[in-house]
Amino acid sequence: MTKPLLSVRDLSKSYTSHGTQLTILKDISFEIGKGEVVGLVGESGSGKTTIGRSVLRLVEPSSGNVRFDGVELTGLSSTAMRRMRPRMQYIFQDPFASLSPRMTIGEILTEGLKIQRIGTRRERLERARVALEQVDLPAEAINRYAHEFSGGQRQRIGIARALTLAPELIVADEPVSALDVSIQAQVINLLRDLQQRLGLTMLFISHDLAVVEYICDRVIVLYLGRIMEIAASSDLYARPQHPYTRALLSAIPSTDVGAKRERQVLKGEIPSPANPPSGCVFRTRCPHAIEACSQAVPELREVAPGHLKACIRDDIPLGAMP
Amino acid sequence: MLARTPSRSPGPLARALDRFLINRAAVFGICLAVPVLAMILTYPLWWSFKPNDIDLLAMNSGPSLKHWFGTDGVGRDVFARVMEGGRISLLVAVASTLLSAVIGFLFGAVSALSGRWADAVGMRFVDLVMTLPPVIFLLVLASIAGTGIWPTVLVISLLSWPLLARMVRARLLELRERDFVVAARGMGAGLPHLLFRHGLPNSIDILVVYATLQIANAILLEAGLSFLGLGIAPPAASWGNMLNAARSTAVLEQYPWQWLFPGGALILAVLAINFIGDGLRDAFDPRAELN
Amino acid sequence: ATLSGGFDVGPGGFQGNFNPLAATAGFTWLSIYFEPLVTYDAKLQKTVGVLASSYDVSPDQLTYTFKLVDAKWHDGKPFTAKDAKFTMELAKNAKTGSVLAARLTPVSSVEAPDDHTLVIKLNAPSASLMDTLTKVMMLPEHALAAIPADQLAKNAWWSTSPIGTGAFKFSKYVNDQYVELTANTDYRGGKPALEKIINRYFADPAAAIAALRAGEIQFTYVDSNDVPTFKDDKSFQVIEGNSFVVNYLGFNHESPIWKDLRVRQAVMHAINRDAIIQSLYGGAAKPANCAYVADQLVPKGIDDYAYDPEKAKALLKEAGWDEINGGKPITLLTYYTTPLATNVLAAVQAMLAQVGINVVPRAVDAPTYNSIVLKPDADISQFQLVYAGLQNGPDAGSINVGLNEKQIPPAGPNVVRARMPDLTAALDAALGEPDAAKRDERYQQVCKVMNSQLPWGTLWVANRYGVVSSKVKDFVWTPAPGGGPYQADPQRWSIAE
Amino acid sequence: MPSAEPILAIQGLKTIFRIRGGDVTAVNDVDLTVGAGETVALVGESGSGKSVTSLSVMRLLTRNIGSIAAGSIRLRRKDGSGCNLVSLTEDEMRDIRGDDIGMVFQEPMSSLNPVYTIGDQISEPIRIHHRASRKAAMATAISLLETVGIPDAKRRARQYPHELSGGMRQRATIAMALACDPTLLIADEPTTALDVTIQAQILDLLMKLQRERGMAMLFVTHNLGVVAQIAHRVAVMYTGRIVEEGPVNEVFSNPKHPYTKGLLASMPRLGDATRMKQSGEKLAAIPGVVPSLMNMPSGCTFAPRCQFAIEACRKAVPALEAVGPLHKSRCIRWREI
Amino acid sequence: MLRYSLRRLAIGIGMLLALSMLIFLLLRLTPGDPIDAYIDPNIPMSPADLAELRSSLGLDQPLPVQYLAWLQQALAGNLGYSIKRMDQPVLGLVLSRIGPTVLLMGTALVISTVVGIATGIISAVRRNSIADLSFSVVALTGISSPAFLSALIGLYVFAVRLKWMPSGGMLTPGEAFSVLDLLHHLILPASLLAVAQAALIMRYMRASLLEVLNQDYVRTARAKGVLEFWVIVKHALRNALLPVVTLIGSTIGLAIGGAIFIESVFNWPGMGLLLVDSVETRDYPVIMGATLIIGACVIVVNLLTDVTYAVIDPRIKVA
Ligand SMILES: Nc1ncnc2c1ncn2[C@@H]1O[C@H](COP(=O)(O)OP(=O)(O)OP(=O)(O)O)[C@@H](O)[C@H]1O
Ligand SMILES: Nc1ncnc2c1ncn2[C@@H]1O[C@H](COP(=O)(O)OP(=O)(O)OP(=O)(O)O)[C@@H](O)[C@H]1O
Ligand SMILES: [Mg+2]
Ligand SMILES: [Mg+2]
Repeated sequence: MTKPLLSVRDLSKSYTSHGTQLTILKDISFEIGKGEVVGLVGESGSGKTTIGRSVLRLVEPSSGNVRFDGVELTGLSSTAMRRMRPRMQYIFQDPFASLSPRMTIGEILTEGLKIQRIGTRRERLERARVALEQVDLPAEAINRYAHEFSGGQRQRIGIARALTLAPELIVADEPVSALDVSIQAQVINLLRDLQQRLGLTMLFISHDLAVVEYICDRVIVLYLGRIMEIAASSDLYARPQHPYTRALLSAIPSTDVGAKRERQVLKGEIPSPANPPSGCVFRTRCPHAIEACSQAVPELREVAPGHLKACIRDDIPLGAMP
Repeated sequence: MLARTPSRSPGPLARALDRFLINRAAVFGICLAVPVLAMILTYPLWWSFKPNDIDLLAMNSGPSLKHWFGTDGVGRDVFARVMEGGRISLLVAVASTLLSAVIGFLFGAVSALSGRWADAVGMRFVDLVMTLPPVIFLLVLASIAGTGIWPTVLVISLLSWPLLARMVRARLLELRERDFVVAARGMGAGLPHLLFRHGLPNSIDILVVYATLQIANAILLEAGLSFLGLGIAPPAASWGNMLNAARSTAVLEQYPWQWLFPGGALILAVLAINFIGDGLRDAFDPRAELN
Repeated sequence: ATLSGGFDVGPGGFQGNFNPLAATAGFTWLSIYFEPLVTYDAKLQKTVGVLASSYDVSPDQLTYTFKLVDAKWHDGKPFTAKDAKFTMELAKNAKTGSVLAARLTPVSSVEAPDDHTLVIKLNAPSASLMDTLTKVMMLPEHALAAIPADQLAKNAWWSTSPIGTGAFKFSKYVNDQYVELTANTDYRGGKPALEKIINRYFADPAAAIAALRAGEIQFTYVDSNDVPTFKDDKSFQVIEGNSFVVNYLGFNHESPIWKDLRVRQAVMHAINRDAIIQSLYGGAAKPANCAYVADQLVPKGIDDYAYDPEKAKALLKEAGWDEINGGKPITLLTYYTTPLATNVLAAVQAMLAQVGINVVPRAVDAPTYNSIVLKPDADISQFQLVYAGLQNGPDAGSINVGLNEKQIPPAGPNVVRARMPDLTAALDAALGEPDAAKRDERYQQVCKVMNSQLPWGTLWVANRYGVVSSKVKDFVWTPAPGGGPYQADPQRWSIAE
Repeated sequence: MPSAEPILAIQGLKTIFRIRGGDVTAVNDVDLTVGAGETVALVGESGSGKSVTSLSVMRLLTRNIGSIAAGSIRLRRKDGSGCNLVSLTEDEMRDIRGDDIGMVFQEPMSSLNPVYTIGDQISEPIRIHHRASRKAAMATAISLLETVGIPDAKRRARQYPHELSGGMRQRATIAMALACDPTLLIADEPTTALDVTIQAQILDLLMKLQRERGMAMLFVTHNLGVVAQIAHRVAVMYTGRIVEEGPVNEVFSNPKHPYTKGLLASMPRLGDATRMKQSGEKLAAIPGVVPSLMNMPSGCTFAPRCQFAIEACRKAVPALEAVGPLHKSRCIRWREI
Repeated sequence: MLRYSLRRLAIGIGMLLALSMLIFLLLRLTPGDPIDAYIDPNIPMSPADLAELRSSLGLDQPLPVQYLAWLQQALAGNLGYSIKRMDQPVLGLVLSRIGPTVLLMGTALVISTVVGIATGIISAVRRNSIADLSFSVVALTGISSPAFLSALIGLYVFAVRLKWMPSGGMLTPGEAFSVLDLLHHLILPASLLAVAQAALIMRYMRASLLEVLNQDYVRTARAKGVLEFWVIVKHALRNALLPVVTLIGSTIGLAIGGAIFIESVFNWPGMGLLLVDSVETRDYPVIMGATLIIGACVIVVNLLTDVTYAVIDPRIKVA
């Protein structure tokens, strides 16, 4: 890995609601190298979006810091931050909510350039056209409104919007979760294509491990705001170390009707961030939990080169994983 | 789908208009409002009496070919006064609506889009104004401002804006978290951009509906103020102060044309505007977008 | 039987006011259960005794001696000269909230040599003392003596258990709805024919008229434009009377635009008062060419300022009106907000516009009006002209306060700031005239000066109306300013079943 | 396995919506049977008419807007009698809803009434159909909650929907659908809104309940993986028509319609990615978008996206042909696939 | 719950304080003071007497001193005496008006709530039917008519002409109190007042019910075989009631201030008339006291509305 483009250190985030403290993120640290695609997976409510937005300072972290290309983002003044913004962009999950219903596609695509006062009106429109081309949409889309497009097309527009500012880092927050399978594949292909062509660095958020595998070089597994495991994707899918990762993998239903796998169904549900379990937060659902798990928070440690996990047990057999 | 129409396609406003036009009640409202408005605006061109010309010899005469709506207690032509009163009532209504819309929108939008402190202080202030008993507020404001068109406009505006501010704030608080606004923030948008590029277009339905219904409301408020001897002072005509004449039993009973016509005009206008407002509300209903 | 009425509707009324010391109106009602020493007769022409059977005035006009009648308070205690002295002293004391204090300043002492004699001594002769005394309602010393003067006005006695000497006793006040009086069977003037009198409160004169027509009340004041509704109705009787209020256009004499007498004359000539009186007042007003309309006060041969717009225009031209003001709007301030006044001002505005005087009426509520016009350094632009009314009787001297140079604010309510030495001299002479017989002549002089110098553009004295059900007999009502008091003999009122 | 006489037999079902600008046919010529003890999955992309089909069975289409235009829906009731749901009166239909047919909806949050407790809502159908007392119904409701795996059922029954997590709510709606022991359970995307781990739990639960009670189950989903796991037979829908139908393993291992084939190919598969990344291979996406109901292409509606399409495809709507003993496909070129 | 109530209470007190300051300021900005209202030019008072009167009312003090003096008294529970009716303490005066106001407004509100909700339900369920259409037209006409005009016409028709109802007031003067008499006086103004309110409630009810009828849980209820009547009454209505409760809550809040037009036309001794009267006479203590008391009522009503919310909708926690 070269010098990291993004490095996140001890990021924590908590909210107070109705007088109770909700710890959404706790001591999150990771790095993303230039040109690297890192996946972030976890169940709903595990804090994926919060990480993604904290990285771009769309949410103010409670503590910890985020460095982008050597610049400390946390604590940057709002004007300085505004200057940094074009270099990092966000792609949203919901293709319906992420495009203003009251703007034409042209206006949506040139909005960022306008905010940043880049180019003349003409030049901005030209860049919008280029962006549309990049996502395989016809140029005449520029005068239409978002509601005239299907979900997949809208998601492409969202991607094009992120591209107009020529960012170095893209945070893609579940960009394909809302799409139908047939469309999902189109968008995954497009994203991978663009990433390779433009050399983008990307934080790719998803709850679907199968999708993440297609795009990412490395994967971070999140549970209740804590990192459970980080590994290169080839490594992770072949040799998942953390019981949670294994459970996630085994829960994905497969279309291979014949090869019925032995599944390991997790019991219970993700606990509330208002009162997380002591020690390892996963222990309440972990089939391998032992007494010691409730004692101390397991630290994230390297178990193989580039493979980190937060589990005190190393003795769990790989078992029936695929 | 994309090949359907090469030209610029209808925007959200155009689609709202489409939906508006198939609403029969709303179109009926328009059909009611447009001729009335045209008459009110053009009456000096084709009506020979002036609203303030008195004729003590022809006072309290009933409707006739000469005076369509009869004459009032000093022999002024009621038709001319209804028209002139319409001008003033509508002017007051439109101006106060605009003023309160501007105040309400800016207050609500800035509250929602700037920091938590500004929001808290702003909303407490709105609460305060809304806790103030409206009767007192109205009376006191009116005695401070005095009578006449602009004081009345001011009084009505000051009374009406907090409601809009709340609605706009609620809408924008929700909007603030919407992805496309987060996207704009992510591209470095500041308050003015959010306010006018996102806040305004996305409150347009609230504003339009508020505006129409508020115009109706303001006409009624003006009438009420004039009834209390505030508002538009005679001899200037307004629907409200013309109706004030109905207080006198003699007028109520013996010269009904002196209040029936302004009353009818007022109810008709408010009704038409309410119909239109309703139509607009339906037309802008976000759920309608789904179909 | 019970008589219900809107006794406090209209200009003479003052709802919820039970304290005669602080009352500026409402005497129609108060004098049904309180009584003064003297009062006006029902025509408001002379004073007659009520609790005083007779009175003497010393030749130097400085000592008034009243003989008091045998009367009893409603609680059975006798009314004595001590009570009268007590009352006079309360009325003289501004701390009690008495509005009469200023008018009683000439009184130097009040004595009660015996139970039936009251002696009032003055510093200087006062022509208006008797008028003032009609408003001093006698109060029982035994009920009020214990209350400190400055607490008196706030005491609940007035609205819960007041006692007077009148034909009816206060029995009940239902907050803001009505007051009920019951017959005082021991009344010295005889047992009242009615059992009860109820005064209902109406916020809006129209509501009173509705109640009257619905048969719920038998009497109320009505505006003159409501009179036609009742004129031909057999079941009602319309009572007509002089309002004793002269309506005028008051020129603000501090404003340069009225400096020239010709301009003021032009205003008079421009207004067709007869037409307004005929059409708007239905004939129920007398044009006034000075403050007075009573025959004995108006001298022969004064200018009647006939309606003559051409003359008005000519006068304006002579005066150079175009230079003085021209078509610039002139604020015409008024506190009259009745529909009738609104119409009158519309007519006045239209008539003045015809000769080139552009007035813009502005009606405000009374406190606003007062705060504008009574301010010592008033802003001229806010009231170059006022439309107002001032009492011109029954005491002809009432008019003094509005015209005498000594009454210019803050000293008094000479709101037009008339600084006319002739007028002031005439007024002072009239007020200081000890001889009642010569007084009329003096007031004729006042009238003459007013007529020629036009401190005001006097308009008219309107009539006022009450409507009473035809079933009511022997009912006396006089539209006196402030509601009286006057001799009404409520003990004689009756209702035919 | 499936018994001879089906519980549900839909024939030639056509459902239309009257919207501004004319009628649209949301479900067209659908034939479907579900036998006792059988799970049939209805799959298809969003808007393909899956929900409309299940709502047509329940006769719960939005009044004045949606209506069944043709076809019959035969149901074998608990007492063994049969009836055609299409011709029943509203009153008769109400007897069947919640009693003979239970239904689970997609959104566990919005399909529970926020102002009543879970227990109240589950006991409601029992009180309606079994005329049970409030107390008895509540006791049944609590035991149902236990059946669907909610611990501490007594307490949970007194809670409101918002106090429960998504998975728990979905269990509650399942309990509600099962309250009167229906012969047919219709589950409309019951797991789509849930996390994979919770989805796995719910699927296990449904399979277990279905086995225990011998119900027929119509399972609507768009997730092919879920189909593979839960269903015996599968029907694939596209633009309101069933385009392929057959036993799950046969359809998945040997799809006879280009759409089914495309769907299967575009699913990301665990473990494939690393290989594909290395070889630079892409996911096999189906090009284009699903046409809107308002302007449907003539002929086979999949033709514009189909790599096998020929002229004939655009002429007429292909018939649902038998391509195997139990396997049908609506493609004229199924032999070449 | 307790902490919540205490917090609301604290906010409420702060609000009242700010309210009194605001109204105090506004009053000083109005032209004319109580003395100006008191003066009768026909009965001139000497400048000395006027000054005496002014100082006895404390009007000669600097503004902050006046306000603090008022506040100090108010905190001790003494709202002073009316200036116009000197013998009446403000508290008693205002409280004596609240009864009639609540009676009138409460009756109107009950009528309008019942009528509004009922017609709203019918309109929503039978959407676009003749009934819906006619309710809507009637409602809109009700909303579009100025209150004083309908009051005048109502008074004229029912009291003056038909003589069915008394022309005004709250009780027949001079007669012993009877509930029947009260109702007789009450029914006409209350009904007239209810028309516009009912119209508004009906429209809110209709819109809100239409929205709720589209919700998934209504479909769920139908899928359970619930009778259509109960689907609407049990499942839809309670959810649809929330916006209506807000509306009713704000109506109650406004209602305490009285209805000037109806009160003045029907001569109802309510708060509205008192306020008009006190503003006209610049009766500062009454205006201040009334504002304070009405404000407190509004704050309490708002709190109650929130509590009602929580009762209707368990998702809303009052904590
Ligand atoms: N503004 C907020 N106030 C309080 N809690 C919040 C706020 N925003 C997010 N949360 C909570 O933070 C937690 C994590 O939210 P986040 O959106 O980051 O999760 P996620 O992993 O993206 O989930 P999903 O897959 O559902 O998108 C959730 O429990 C959520 O309820
Ligand atoms: N109430 C309605 N009014 C008009 N059209 C409707 C209505 N309900 C459904 N439709 C139309 O019917 C078609 C089929 O919808 P349906 O809900 O059955 O799709 P689905 O397959 O269940 O999709 P999803 O996976 O999104 O639930 C859609 O095109 C939809 O627009
Ligand atoms: Mg998320
Ligand atoms: Mg569906």
